[in-house]
Amino acid sequence: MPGLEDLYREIILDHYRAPRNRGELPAPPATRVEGFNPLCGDEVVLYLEVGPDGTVTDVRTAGQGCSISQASTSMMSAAIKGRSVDEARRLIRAFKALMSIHESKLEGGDATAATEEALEGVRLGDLEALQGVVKFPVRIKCATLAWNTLAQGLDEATGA
Amino acid sequence: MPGLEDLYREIILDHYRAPRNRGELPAPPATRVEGFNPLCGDEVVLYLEVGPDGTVTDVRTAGQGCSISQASTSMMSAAIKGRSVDEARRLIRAFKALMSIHESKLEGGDATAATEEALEGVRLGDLEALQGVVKFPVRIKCATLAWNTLAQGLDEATGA
Amino acid sequence: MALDVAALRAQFPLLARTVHGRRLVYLDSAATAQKPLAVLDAMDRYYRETNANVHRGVYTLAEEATAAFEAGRARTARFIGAADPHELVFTRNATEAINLVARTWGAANLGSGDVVVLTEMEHHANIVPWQMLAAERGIEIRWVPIDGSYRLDLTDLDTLLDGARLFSFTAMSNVLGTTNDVPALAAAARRAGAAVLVDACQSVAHEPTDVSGWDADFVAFSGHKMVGPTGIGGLWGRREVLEAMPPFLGGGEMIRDVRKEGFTTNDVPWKFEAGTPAIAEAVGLGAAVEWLDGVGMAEIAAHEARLTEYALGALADRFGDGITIYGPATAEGRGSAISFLFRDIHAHDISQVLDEDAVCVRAGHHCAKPLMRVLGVPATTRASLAMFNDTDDVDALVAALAKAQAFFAL
Amino acid sequence: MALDVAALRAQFPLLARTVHGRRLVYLDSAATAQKPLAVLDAMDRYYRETNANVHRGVYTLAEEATAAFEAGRARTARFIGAADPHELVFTRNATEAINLVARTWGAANLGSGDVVVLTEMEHHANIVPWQMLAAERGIEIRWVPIDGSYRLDLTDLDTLLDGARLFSFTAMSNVLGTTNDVPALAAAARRAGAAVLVDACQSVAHEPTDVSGWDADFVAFSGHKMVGPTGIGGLWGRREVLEAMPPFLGGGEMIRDVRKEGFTTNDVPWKFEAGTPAIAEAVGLGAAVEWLDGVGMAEIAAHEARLTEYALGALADRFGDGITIYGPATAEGRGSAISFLFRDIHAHDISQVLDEDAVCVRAGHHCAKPLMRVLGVPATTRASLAMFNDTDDVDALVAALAKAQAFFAL
Ligand SMILES: Cc1ncc(COP(=O)(O)O)c(C=O)c1O
Ligand SMILES: Cc1ncc(COP(=O)(O)O)c(C=O)c1O
Repeated sequence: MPGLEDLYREIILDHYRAPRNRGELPAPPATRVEGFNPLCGDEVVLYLEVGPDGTVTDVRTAGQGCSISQASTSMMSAAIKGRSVDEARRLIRAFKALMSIHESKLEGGDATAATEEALEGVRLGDLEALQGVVKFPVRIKCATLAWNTLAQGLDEATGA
Repeated sequence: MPGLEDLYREIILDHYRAPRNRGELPAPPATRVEGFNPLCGDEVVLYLEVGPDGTVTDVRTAGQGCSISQASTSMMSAAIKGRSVDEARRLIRAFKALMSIHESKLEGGDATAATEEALEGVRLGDLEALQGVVKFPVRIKCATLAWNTLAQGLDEATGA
Repeated sequence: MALDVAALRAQFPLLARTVHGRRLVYLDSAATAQKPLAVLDAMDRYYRETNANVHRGVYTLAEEATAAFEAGRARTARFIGAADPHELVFTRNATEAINLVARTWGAANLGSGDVVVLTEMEHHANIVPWQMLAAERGIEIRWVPIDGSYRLDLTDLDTLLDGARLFSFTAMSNVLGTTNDVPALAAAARRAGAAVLVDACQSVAHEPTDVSGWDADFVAFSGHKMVGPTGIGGLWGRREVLEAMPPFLGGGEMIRDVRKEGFTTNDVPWKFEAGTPAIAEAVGLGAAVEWLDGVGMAEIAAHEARLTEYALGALADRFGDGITIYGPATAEGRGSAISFLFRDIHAHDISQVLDEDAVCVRAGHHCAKPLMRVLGVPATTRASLAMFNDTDDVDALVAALAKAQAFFAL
Repeated sequence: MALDVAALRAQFPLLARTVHGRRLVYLDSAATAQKPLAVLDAMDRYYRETNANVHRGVYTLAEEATAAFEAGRARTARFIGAADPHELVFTRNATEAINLVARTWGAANLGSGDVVVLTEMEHHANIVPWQMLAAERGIEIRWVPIDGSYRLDLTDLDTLLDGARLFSFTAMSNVLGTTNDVPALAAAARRAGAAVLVDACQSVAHEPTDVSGWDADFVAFSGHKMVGPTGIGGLWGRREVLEAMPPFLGGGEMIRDVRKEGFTTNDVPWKFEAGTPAIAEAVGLGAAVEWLDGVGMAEIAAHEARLTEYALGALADRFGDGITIYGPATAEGRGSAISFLFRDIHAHDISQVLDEDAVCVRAGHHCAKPLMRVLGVPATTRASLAMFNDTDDVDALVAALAKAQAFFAL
């Protein structure tokens, strides 16, 4: 039986209590994008600044939600700042792969080999602390909200 | 347990095999009215001729249906021909009262004192043979179809 | 007479289960009710002994199935105080009931610029159907605001209702717990010439209902919130109003005749029940209201009021300013749904920690996002009580909240 | 491998009951199926152990309920050969599934003069929703006729489909028993640029279904006809088609965000599932398809084909010209629904007399009045077979018909 300490690792609570990169950026030039969790009402607002060389030069986050969605947003912002858009996309894939095995279980899908592949060769670092979330399937959407929103934001920022 | 002989009295089968007043009347001057049982597809077509003194001077019936709906139509036509519209209406009320106790049971309604009242002082004669139908609630609508159609026809014929 | 809560509890098989090795403390009856054995047995028995399609077969089994289905309708109609069982249309849930009105009565009566009045405390089920009509037909929606004591602010009610075609409001808020004065609101609507829809989804399981005394045109509710099964709900409508409405969905059962050229409709309520209905569920709903009446709705209301009073007191005593309750501060004029903010801890996190103690509460927007925005909060935690809850359950809630406070060290 | 019919029968509690003191001979599975114990137990267990509202709660019980509900969806999607469980929308029944398409896809894609092609053998569920659109929006309905062997007459199919937006047809007629060649009809529709809706209500319980192989856009079916509970059905749709469709009913669950000014919609399939869904029923449907797969759909189809062949032979042998069967004369290319006229005796009267011998058959228009008019009969008697029927049941039918003949002395 998973316990609370699986979910609420110290590093998560730290990001929750002291979120990184909170704030706004003038948009435009920055890209502003919103994400909602329709079932619980969590909201994430991201401001992304992507340089001409395809680097995520700045990130700011706003919105409200539970510790998991807030910590995930904060950790995501720290992880992608200064990375290239391609690296950020690889991170999204890897993070969602980490979550999807169990999310798809809740929604009746099948985990696939593609999941394993997406995780290969990507260093998640601190983000791995969020892995405990998969033991609480309902909370997975809290953790992935920021990442889905980021995916949308990167598409918009790069005109994809 | 009600048996088939409760439902299919000899007089009913007789009316079924040899229906009275089958045919059509030119409409206008006669009133033509159709009735449907939406659940089983039985159809009754009535042609009514009402004289200036309020007497049902002629009746013809067409349509198709089971033995009960056909017999009921035939017996109804015989019963009202030559009667006044008022008498016919009283007969409708009495006949429906006879049926309604059980029909309302099937549909969850309550039998009321009004039912008893409607039956008082009306001679149903042969029509009483249809009383066995109440033991087969699903068939009650077969028996009442002609009468509901008649009610509508009388309203139309008298401009009520 | 006080309820014998222990005896009631024993009738709910699910309450015997444990979570994480602990006794289940179910405080989410406002989301869905647990089911007494009588309801489960009625449905099981239906499937084992009577199952057949209804309204169509001549054989004994079909006749019995039809009688059981229609008896479920009649019993439910009686429970809500309907004069005539044929004024009760079966739907999947309250949501479908309200959509039915929007799509049929609304289609016939609402055009561009026509006004529908809602309140700020409505559930999405009583908002989105009207927003869909607003987008399609250009109707206007007006909102009766709430005041600082979490009740409807009726100051400008007559102005809001002026020229309105419909006033659609909840009898009891699923977030605030607030009960509204249905007859008074209906009377105000009548004075303005507006039709009245009452969302009785919450109230119907918690206090006696008498639709005949409400002077409403429509009343919507869900079976699963009133100890009945999922998959069934009801729309009560005044007969002449239902009769004047165009049909909702098309198919079997709702027709009188079908030709290639077109169709004619059946009588109410079947006109609004296209296809094979939720038969076993109608039987289960009948058993549910039978069970509720057996316990006594007045007794249930009194028990829940006492327990709500106890809970409001216990929460305030233990946490003081640490807890903010969104809803009337006493059990007067409110149901048993208690929504709150606790410290700075997000509702999801509270619910997660409470679950360790098998305390089941709802966290989120409770399908009332416009209300949440009015309240200025993204989410609340909601504990809601039913006839089988007791002070032990409330004490378990308080204790678990104290643990959450410690866990998040706030 | 032949089915062990006795062992199957033993799993259906209802088949153990008697009517008028006689063994029940249930020959009305085309109207609604009986339910095996596995299905009843799954629902009962859900209510006793897991019941909570879905998609909303954080606590363990709610998580388990959500998982059970979505597992029912995934299991059912697999049963019909869907590639993705999210392509399966839960509805109340097949009727609602077809109405959903008419009201959403239809609203977005069908305007005045647009053509929808149906067949003469459709159930009202696949007629009336289109007639409603014809009345509201002026769409045109064309009918593929049937031929003298009770099959679709495809001579003019391409002409009928010319310029059509949608071809909506049944995979198996509930009156004639006729099975249609779904891939071929879908291909013809594709050539004409028309979308495809398959009413699989009858076929899905009687033969293997593989929606991925059909090249359809939509497939509709009902749980209660496939040994599942009442109150639930399904609409399968191709994902990109579902995603492009406007929502159906409005309320909780189907939204992403709601503000006073308007709402945005959730992802498919939840976008089409407003309000609390039929949760226990989804669990029951999952158990039903699990049970069907356990028996084996190919084995069921083979058993029913053999029994249909036997029945057609037995009726012809015993009654010769006295019986007229409306449907293909051999078991080739047909399901197990056998509709007939017997002597001059009206179907209701036959069914009534058969009921004395506990033989349950349907009598009437079978919700296919346009077809009845084409056949030139007001009503037929229909016997329909399922996996638990055997030759004894057919013999009982023949014997009871002989009694009816004697009773009416014809
Ligand atoms: C071919 C066909 N389509 C549609 C339906 C409608 O099914 P339901 O009443 O479950 O919606 C039926 C059932 O009678 C049917 O046989
Ligand atoms: C006040 C109110 N209205 C409507 C609904 C919708 O009920 P359902 O989801 O059963 O359709 C609910 C249930 O959450 C409610 O609390």
